[in-house]
Amino acid sequence: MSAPSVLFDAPGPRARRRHAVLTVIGLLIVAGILAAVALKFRAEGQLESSLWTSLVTGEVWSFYILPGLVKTLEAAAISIVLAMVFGIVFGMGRLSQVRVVRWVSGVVVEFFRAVPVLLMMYFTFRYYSDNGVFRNDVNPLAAVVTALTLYNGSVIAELVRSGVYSLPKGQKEAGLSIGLTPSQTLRSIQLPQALTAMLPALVGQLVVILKDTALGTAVLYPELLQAARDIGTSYSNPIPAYLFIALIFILINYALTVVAGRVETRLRRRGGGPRRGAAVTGVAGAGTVDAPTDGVAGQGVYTGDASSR
Amino acid sequence: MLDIFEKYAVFSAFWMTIKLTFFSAIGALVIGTVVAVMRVSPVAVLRRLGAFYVNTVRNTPLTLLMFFSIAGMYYILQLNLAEAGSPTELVDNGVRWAIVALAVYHAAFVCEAIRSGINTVPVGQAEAARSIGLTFTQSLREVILPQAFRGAIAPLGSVLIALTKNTTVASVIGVAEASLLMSEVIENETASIGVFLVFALGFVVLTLPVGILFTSLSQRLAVKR
Amino acid sequence: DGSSGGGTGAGGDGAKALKIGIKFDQPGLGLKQGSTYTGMDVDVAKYIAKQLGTDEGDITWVQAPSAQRESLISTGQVDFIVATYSITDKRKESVSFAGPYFVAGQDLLVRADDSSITGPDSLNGKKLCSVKGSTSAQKVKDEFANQVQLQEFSGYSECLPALASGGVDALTTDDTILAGFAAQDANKGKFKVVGKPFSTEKYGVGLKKGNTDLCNKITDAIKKMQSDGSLEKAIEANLGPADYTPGPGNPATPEACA
Amino acid sequence: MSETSRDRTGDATREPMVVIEGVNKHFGDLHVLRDINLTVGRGEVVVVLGPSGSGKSTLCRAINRLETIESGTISIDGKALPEEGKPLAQLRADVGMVFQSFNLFAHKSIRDNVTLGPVKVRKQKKAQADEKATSLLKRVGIEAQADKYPAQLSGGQQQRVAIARSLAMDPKVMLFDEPTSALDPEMVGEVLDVMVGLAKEGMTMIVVTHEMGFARKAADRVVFMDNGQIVEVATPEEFFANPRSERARDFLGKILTH
Amino acid sequence: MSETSRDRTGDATREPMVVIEGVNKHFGDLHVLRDINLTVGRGEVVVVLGPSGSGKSTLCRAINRLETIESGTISIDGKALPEEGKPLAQLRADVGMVFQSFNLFAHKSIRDNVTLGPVKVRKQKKAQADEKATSLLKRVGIEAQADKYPAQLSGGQQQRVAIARSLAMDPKVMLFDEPTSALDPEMVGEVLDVMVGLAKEGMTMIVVTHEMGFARKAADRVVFMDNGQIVEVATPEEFFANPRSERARDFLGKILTH
Ligand SMILES: Nc1ncnc2c1ncn2[C@@H]1O[C@H](COP(=O)(O)OP(=O)(O)OP(=O)(O)O)[C@@H](O)[C@H]1O
Ligand SMILES: Nc1ncnc2c1ncn2[C@@H]1O[C@H](COP(=O)(O)OP(=O)(O)OP(=O)(O)O)[C@@H](O)[C@H]1O
Ligand SMILES: [Mg+2]
Ligand SMILES: [Mg+2]
Repeated sequence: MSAPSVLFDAPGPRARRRHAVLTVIGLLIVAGILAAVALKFRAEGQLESSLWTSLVTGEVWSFYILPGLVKTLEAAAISIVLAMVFGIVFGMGRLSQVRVVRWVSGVVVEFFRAVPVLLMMYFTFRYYSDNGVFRNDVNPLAAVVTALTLYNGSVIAELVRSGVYSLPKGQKEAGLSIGLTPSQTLRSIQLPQALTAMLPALVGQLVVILKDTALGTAVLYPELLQAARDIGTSYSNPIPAYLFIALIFILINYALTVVAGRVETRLRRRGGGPRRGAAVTGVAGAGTVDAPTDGVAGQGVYTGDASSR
Repeated sequence: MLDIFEKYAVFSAFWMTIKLTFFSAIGALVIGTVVAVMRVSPVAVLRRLGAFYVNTVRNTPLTLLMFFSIAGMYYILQLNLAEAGSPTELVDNGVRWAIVALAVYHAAFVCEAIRSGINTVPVGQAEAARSIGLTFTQSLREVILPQAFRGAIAPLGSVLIALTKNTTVASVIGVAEASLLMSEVIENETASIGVFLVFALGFVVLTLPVGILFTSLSQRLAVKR
Repeated sequence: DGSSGGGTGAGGDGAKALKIGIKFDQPGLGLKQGSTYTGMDVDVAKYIAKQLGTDEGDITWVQAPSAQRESLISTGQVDFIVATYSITDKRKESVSFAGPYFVAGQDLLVRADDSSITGPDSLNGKKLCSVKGSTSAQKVKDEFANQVQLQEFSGYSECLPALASGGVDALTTDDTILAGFAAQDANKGKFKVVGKPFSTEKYGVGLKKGNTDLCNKITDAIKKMQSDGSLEKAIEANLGPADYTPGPGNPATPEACA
Repeated sequence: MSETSRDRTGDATREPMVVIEGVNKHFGDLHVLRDINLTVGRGEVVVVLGPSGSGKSTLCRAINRLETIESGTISIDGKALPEEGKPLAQLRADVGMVFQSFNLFAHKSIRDNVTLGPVKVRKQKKAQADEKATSLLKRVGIEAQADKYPAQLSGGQQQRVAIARSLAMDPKVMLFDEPTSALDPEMVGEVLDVMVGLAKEGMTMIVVTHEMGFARKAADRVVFMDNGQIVEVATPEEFFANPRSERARDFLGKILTH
Repeated sequence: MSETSRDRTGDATREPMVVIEGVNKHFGDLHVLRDINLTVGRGEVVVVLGPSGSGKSTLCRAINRLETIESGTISIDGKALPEEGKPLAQLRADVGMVFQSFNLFAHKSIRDNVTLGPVKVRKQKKAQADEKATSLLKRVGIEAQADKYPAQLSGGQQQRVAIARSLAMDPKVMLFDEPTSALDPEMVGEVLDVMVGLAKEGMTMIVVTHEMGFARKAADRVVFMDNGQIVEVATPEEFFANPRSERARDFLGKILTH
């Protein structure tokens, strides 16, 4: 609250009273909705304790939830590593001095950013199965990883590119002016800073990937969502099972989001933050200083987050 | 590869994709704006609720939301969005609840896009507005919102593109859109690259103009600082 | 007797280990619950394995989703499949079948207190649930009741709450699968299988095309299972709680291996 | 402390316009305004000096409640600063403020920047406000640019527009927070000239600046702040010739040597 | 024109270090450098003055080819400026550059900022480079901060690090582009002191600045640019006392009055 708000003046006593009233109203509305839903759920028998207690048995955890979680994390981990590689390769490709490389990278990245992940997953799965590309039990994982890698790799490629672009121009020039060659400058000055600037967005992208592994149920990949379906089948409690798995997804992803935020503030404190000098140069300065970090993070927010499912 | 156009209703599947996109975009815009207002309001509880909405929805797989929407809302809570007893009750509910799920989900991103639009407005603009004596509503209307809106165009464009692609998730509850058709086609035929390209390019064709339009709009309307 | 064992598709040099494909997600037929596998198909598979000289502990259970069954067999990732695998001419082109060991039929699952649905032709104006990409719902619509409404989900289990709440009126697929769901503890007394199957699904054991040796052994095993009453017991144990009785055609008569 | 209390007497011949009494403010743990007392008379020009972070901007912003204060009172022309709503807006309309970074409304033309306040706050007719805007823009030397947008003007021009925008409200007092430190050196002069002109015409002004020339030429009093306190209040002649405090001497030493 | 050709003769006693001949440059339609001729001798300190947009930065940047030129030649210590690749990098290593906005490498500690060039470009041992960095940082008065990151330093400190970073390369000539105009006034002095020290030690320097005090104290010659041209070249005494051109008089009038 100490940061000045664009929208609101510091509240006076009347404003504070109004806020208190709104607070109460807001809470009442929420409580009302929750109560209505709970009542209806109870009427439908979805709140019967037996449906829920089975979710906290050791059996469900050791046979469904944990294995599903492992599969989810496995697919996510492989995908993020491959996507990083893909992203850095094509991101650098888009920054290349060679026009053809730039052009090809551009088309690849734009194409895979435009194609829905689910569509890609359906296709790669069938393609791998029909052509026996991998072992059958690997095909679903392969399809999930392929689709996630191509899509998120393309997003990361854009992050790399915009990360490098968003650095103050002076960083490159300072590198050149102490006698580094352009490629040395890219490697030891621009890329490290772009990667650190990207880091929060990258962690954010991890959330996207983790969430998108859930699409893997469509190709029978036994991840968390599939685990929820299996629990629902075995214990006849699909709705509680899905709600419970949703909670797990939310907690994990939220934790990652928090990590991303921490990373960001940490980085800001150390380096990326607005520099005193630049701020003094005035209006133009004030705008451009925030742009680098906001640029990347912002990019992350909407390309990353929104394109997620 | 082209015979799939004769054998399957490719265009009507994409028409469903377009309808899903259109209506859920409107829904997402409405809900997202409300949540954004909550998130930037001076009332702590509303801000928290808004943040809770965004954090919850954004971190839930859309597949799950899609399922909750039809199974939880329609089948358990029995909120019927179509005419009861009509011969298309199920299909209509499927489509409409898919739209609701898509709208609810993307509202979280719309909210963040709007917030980032507001963040593009330097605090100095608001302070200047206050310092010449504009009231809260006046400074909002005359100074802040016109600039915030322009700053939000580009991120909103990204959300719309994501939304278009995410309509494919409606296939998990059996809504007959493009990706469901593709999965049917490759089930019946073989998984040829050609079939994939037809559908993939369909999405490129849908999203490309949106991207170009929003980029040029945001550049044309950009507030020069 | 079965000590020679090794009729495995892959190598067959006396190895007793077997890889068998089953469904993992169909109660009463093939269900993985933690590390245990239950269901009629599982029992059939175990019996066959025993006849082939393989102990239960030497069986590796492999998930065999419908769409992947042929390629699991052709690539040798399983020795055979027992997974509600209907014998059809089209499938015979790429795999060999032993059996049938059971004849199922497409049927309807309805609420226990619902007497308005007596068969597929009473479905007009009703709501029917099935899984995405399955042909059974389409068949009802095309052949019996063109005014039926369809809800498709990714799995059968998601249909059940909808059926229970009255959101849909019936669930359709093989009667065995329906009986499996109805027999689950949590569902007991809530649903009933209508009991008028309107198709014939001959469940066979799928194996590598042309492996007549293994086919014959499995056929023998199936016959033995029928004759010593084990099959009947397996059906009763797994599907019985839903008051399910096998439809016409049972006990099935295994065909000769081609 | 003795200096600050001395100030209260101020210039006895002037009616007080801005009265600041016992004002305190923290940012978190940082005590940025420590028991500030200052009275600025009608028509008086007060220049506030001090090192970076000493609280000059905060003081300036507190005067039209862009920053809230924790204790003490601020009154303008005899009326205490309202806490919110319409009365606060009305008061702010009477207090002009010029920022370091100009803060012209980026999406409005120069003319509209100047007429917005008069039309929306003072409820003037658009035509009348336009006329006045033209004369004010002429006065600050940029009538030719009236239809351009802020981004098309140089910094010096923008700052002069910002002054015209404040003047359009006929303010009782004007606050300047480092109005020239974001400007290229050649443009500093043009802005200071306008400010000197205002001072000569009897505007009450509180000016935070590092431009010693302006302080010497136009200030009635110089207020030196350090570490959230008013350390010294003096006439410009006294202050520059013979600063009483060590800190002021040190500060002047740094600023004036080059 | 007459002035610019006069300059060529420069200070006859000095060996030429930077020779700029007939240089032209456009940005789009804008002719930002118009036929520039200038020779800077070894050990000479040249201050470049001129209004905003007159091309001072562009000239400065052209000297180490951060901007390309369209016609004319620039040579440093007798060697023409290479166009690209390793030779260009090598040349840039010999030309120190200090920017208005410091441009320290934000992701590296102060020490690493200073040692990066020596290690990567001059191929010095890390230990040796560290030692030198320590002595340079001591010289500019910030040895205590060596392990901090740029963002943790004040502007004045950052700019002194930037100077140390350039000095670590043992440059033949140093370019300064408004090194103090992004600084708070109290910090300007500390940076100028370092620069005056460098000038005294005989470093060849080209300094774009608005600090007239520095020009008077340390410059051998003042170059006045306007509108892309060199309008006047003179000693500081001559220039400030009696500028020959109307434009320079006008400019000085604006800068010096306040
Ligand atoms: N919104 C804020 N939140 C937290 N601290 C703040 C805030 N605004 C200012 N400060 C701190 O309060 C102190 C006083 O700030 P202020 O801007 O009033 O100083 P100043 O004298 O105007 O300095 P300058 O010459 O740099 O403008 C500084 O240490 C500053 O960092
Ligand atoms: N990259 C660029 N593209 C287009 N125009 C440019 C570019 N860089 C500079 N200019 C223009 O060239 C002209 C000269 O710029 P330059 O930065 O050399 O001026 P300067 O004398 O250094 O001014 P200042 O004192 O403001 O730094 C200006 O009109 C500027 O707007
Ligand atoms: Mg300040
Ligand atoms: Mg410049």
